Amino acid sequence: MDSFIQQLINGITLGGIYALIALGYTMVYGVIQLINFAHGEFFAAGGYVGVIFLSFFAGLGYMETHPVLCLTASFILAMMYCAYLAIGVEKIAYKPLRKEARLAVLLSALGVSIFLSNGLMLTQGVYVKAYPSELFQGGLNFGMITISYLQILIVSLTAALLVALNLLVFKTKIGMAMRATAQDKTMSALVAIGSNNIISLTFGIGAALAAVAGIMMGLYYGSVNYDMGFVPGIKAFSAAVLGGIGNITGAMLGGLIIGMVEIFGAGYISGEYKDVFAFIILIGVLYFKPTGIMGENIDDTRV
Amino acid sequence: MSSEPILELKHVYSGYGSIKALRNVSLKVYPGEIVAIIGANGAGKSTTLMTICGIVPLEKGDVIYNGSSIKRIAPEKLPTLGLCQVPEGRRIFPRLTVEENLILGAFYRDDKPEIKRDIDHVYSLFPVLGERSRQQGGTLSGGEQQMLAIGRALMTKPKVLLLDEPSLGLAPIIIHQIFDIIADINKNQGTTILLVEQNANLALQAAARGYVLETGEITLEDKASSLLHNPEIRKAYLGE
Amino acid sequence: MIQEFKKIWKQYAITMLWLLGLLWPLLGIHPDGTLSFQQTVTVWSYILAGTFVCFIIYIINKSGNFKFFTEPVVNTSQKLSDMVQDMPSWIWKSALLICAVIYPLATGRYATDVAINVLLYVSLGLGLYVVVGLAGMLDLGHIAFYGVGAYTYAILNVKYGMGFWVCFPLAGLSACIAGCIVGYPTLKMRGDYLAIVTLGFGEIVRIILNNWMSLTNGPNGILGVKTIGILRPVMENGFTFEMFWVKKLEIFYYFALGLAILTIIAVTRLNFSRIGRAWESIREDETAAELMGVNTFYYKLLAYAMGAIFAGFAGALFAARMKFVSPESFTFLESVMLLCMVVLGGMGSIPGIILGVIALIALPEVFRGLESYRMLVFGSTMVIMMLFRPSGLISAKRTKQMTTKSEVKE
Amino acid sequence: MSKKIFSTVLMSLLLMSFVISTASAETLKIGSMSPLTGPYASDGTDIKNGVLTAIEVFQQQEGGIPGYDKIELFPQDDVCDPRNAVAAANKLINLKVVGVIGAYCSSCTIPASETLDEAKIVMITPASTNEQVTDRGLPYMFRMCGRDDDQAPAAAKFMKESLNAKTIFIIDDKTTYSQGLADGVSKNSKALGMNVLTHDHVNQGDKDFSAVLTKVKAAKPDILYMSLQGYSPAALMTIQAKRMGITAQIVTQDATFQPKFMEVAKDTAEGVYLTYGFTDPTTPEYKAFEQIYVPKYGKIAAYATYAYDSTIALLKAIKAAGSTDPDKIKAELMKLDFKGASKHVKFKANGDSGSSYIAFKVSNGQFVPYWDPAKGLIK
Repeated sequence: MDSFIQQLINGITLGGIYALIALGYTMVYGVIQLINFAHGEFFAAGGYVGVIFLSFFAGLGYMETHPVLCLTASFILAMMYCAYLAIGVEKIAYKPLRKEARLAVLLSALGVSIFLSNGLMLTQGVYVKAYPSELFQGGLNFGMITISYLQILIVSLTAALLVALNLLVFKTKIGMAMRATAQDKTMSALVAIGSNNIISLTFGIGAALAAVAGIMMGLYYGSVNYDMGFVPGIKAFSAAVLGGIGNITGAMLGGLIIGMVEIFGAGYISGEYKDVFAFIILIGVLYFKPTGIMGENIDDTRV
Repeated sequence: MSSEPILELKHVYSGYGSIKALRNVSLKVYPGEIVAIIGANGAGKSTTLMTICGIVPLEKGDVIYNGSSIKRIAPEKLPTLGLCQVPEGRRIFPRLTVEENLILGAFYRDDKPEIKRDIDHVYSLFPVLGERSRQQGGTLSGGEQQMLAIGRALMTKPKVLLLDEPSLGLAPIIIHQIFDIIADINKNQGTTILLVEQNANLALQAAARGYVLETGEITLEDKASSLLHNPEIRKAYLGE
Repeated sequence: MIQEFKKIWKQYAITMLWLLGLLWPLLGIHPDGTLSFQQTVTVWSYILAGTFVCFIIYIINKSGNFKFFTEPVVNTSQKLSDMVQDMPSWIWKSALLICAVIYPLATGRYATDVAINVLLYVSLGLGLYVVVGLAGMLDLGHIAFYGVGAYTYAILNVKYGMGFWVCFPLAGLSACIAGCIVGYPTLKMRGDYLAIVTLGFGEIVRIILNNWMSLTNGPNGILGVKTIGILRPVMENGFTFEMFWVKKLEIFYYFALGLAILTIIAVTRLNFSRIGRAWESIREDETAAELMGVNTFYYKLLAYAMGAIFAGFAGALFAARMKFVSPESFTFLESVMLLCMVVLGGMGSIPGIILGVIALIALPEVFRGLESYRMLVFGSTMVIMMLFRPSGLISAKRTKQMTTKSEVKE
Repeated sequence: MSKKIFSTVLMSLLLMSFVISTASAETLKIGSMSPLTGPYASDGTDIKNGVLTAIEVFQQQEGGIPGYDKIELFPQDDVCDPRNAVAAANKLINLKVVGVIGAYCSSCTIPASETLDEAKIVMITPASTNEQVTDRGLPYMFRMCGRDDDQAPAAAKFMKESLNAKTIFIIDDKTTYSQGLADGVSKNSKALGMNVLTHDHVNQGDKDFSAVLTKVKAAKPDILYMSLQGYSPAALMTIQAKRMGITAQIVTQDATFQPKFMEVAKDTAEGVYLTYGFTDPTTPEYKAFEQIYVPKYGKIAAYATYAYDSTIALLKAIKAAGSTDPDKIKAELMKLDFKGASKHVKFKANGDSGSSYIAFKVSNGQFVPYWDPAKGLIK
């Protein structure tokens, strides 16, 4: 029982990180129907920029005096950096191809992904970069169960961001405009919504969330490396599809499910086949509900 | 009729890649009037409206709105200048509620109380929308969607409203209702309307002047009433 | 000239500034709490210089200043192609064949090795083309069938001592069965949902290969796979047959060539057959196809099966050549690269796919000299290629029009 | 249609001719093969740097090789992928290199060596420890590092005798190398009467080990044996284990012998044991290596030293043979008997050079020799 609860906590933490990355996939997909393969790289870049700023602050000596402030600043700066990166990537590599066949953009996205991960390798080195470990040591102990402070931070920050994003998308005019652009770009232009700005915004928000996930991953695992974006990228993409791609609530749900299945699969059945379980769940869900858990059938709702 | 046209197309050529949809189209719309463009399927009526709004790129010629060229202005800037289109097939946002659709019509505006008042105004024009304000747009019937589309366009506070086939696929009774409201908008709010219709009879009855578009070219231009009685038109478009 | 390209210049300048902003945090912020600009600016100015040269060439070319050079080239190639067009098709076909046949004799071992890779991937790519290009189903796990084929031969050969020629059809068959297994649950799905499910299947196959120790020997792979053996008549001591093991790369090249030609012929014939038309109708509009009486279930499954068979054949040949199989050759990235080959060359044209395969196999080899910059250059090349030729290097006009239209509608 | 085909051919011929390249005559060409991109790029780069250092040192100390102006290295990237490895091997054959140092992953070394064998090119691997590398009886295959079946008994013996372990929990990440070693450790530990509680697996590229570590925590073993390819998953697992409050002693293997391990795992690395071939950092040979390597490439890591020694051995043999004939070089390699930076180099008949695995302990951010199977605790 103890280890069950421990695994549950592990699963939620991992699922939360996946959910944050999956949101970027799903938002971009919702707006321009593109599987943004480079999204995993935004996540990795976020992790790197986070450690760059954290160690910069540590070098200045602020880390000891104002740890919370430094951490917050690093988060915000990394989010801004990734948003800047993503918006630029969209403008250079995706926007000119918007009217072309979708596979062309897919390929371009793949090229960007290869470029970015190798760019990270060349600028940051092939070696793993360590995160400052002084932050968030220790945790709460309940008998055999350990909840580290870091896990608490990850889960609560993830939850806060998800709520904020939901508010943004469903309660504000900008969010309405994002949903409108996703449904009909020509029509939204006819009601004065600049789809280019909305697409940039979507990329920016998605990448900023990925940056948060990247830093949390770096803190949680103690290090970042240049190809760290690939595997979580695929998992998060699966999560987005599982939840119904294009659907924000679905992405969160999908992320949690994939994270849980992975942890419980590894914990109770077999560590080496854990990814198989995740994919089987995915295939099973899609077999019975071909548009994912929360997905709507786009073909039918379009007039 | 005042002397200066509010919207003018000067020798416009446009098309989709190698396919030329419009050739040398010139037309004028004066403030406060209803102008109809009639023509058969594929004559380029919708393309004309899409070219005005910059969605279909202009190849040659110029579009003058309110005294200045708008051919270099991005499509999404036009509604802020008072030029708004209700495209063919309504194209409301199906997974947004009725109210959200209307709010988006006022996307560029910041005046919250004013927007609230305008929404109420739309609801008073189309009471059925008021009843369904929390419903998703996609669940409305065709007529209701058309009303929503017009209502949403009104939210942009247009000076010139471009209407594309408002009668398409609707029951006759609904069509009449909608055309009444169009006339009402024109009369009471002074909105200039450029109407594109396949249903020539209806359109010419509502309009003051009309243009006939055939395979991308304007072939006739006249008062609506004279067009309505033009035997050729009657033969070609009114089924006589 | 400057005026004409003002917009492009502006875009270029903004891009370079963006890059500078991107580079600086990565290179200019140091863990000791200092900031520097030297390194960033150095790196940036290298990139600037490099791209500037390319950009100038592009601009000059665009503005027609290279006409004195390009025009004759274009003219001659035009004339040549006209000449080729006038000739009956068997002439250039056989010329092509002769080129392919003498290729290993004219080049070195390494080039032959690369060529074998290209030929194997041509078979693979054409198999994927059946699924993606013809039937319109996005497949991100095609390499799994290649793996199944390779492992079938390796296991049958090493564990049961079966020869290549017995295993070759069996490899195709087992890949075909795998294709049907993948195909069956995915038939209900469309578009990107299909993509993720095929991705999932691809990964499942790889994980199974990696973990089923007793059958596949797990990550260690299977060693000692026999190469192709042919019975060769020997005239000494009367007329007997002798097993001849294909060890030389050059001879192996011909087997790969044979398979590639076989695949090209098969796919061409499929393309213009009734089945091919059925697939195209499914690609353009599945509902309409079904209403017109096309059994979409059957044809979609058939597309998977056909695609898988070619991959299985190629896999068997791959195992025979490497004499070693391990799960590392069948990763997701490999599937993605394969898809790239099909798309990059030009969806829907067989020469296009061949060109795409050559580009994506040979480019990383060409860039080998760049060492660690290799993949960076490769990635940017991919983006640039797509930006300039979005419908592929050689696009099939008919297919392109139809596909873009259907994509827009979705 | 035909125009397309025509341009296809033209393009392909153009590309192919690009691929084939040649170099000038007066240089002695040697190749290296290691992952320079991909997940193992760090270890691969270490190998390349080790080889480059060796060439520099050899030219300084031994004055190069008569008849050649310079020694040039052609480093190849194999991405730890067999297909790329074979392509790289063929490329090296084309370049007419005299010998090859590499590869890193056993799964690359094996197929690449088959290819190189066809062209009779000597290959010395500095890092592939799988038994199959030399057990296939290839005449030109040599190995500078140890074998998994040397390391496994040493590790088992260490856990039994020095740590007095009774129960062990083994985790590997399913690569040719890591799983082979883990199997060996499991077998040897059982033979020594220890209880192997579980032999669990994770996948390559995994970052989250919380599930398996929760199992470890519940099983309460004396020892957690990690056999993971590369230092980085080892560091991740160490951090997560300590954070989860696992008190078992952590023992790991040679792939972790990388200063970066401590840099990432920081204080959690303290007290981790690992087995690695004994290298005496006080010998003049090591110092010579260190002097060139450290200023240029930073801290010395697991395979750089072996790559260095492999290269020195190869160059010595070529010099002694006085020709590039592979059989002569092989004969000279077999005769070699010299003090290298990592160990005393002398090849056995099967191409192995033997190994002297000892246990190291991480203390104060350093790998400190701790225990020797022959002598016990090292003071």
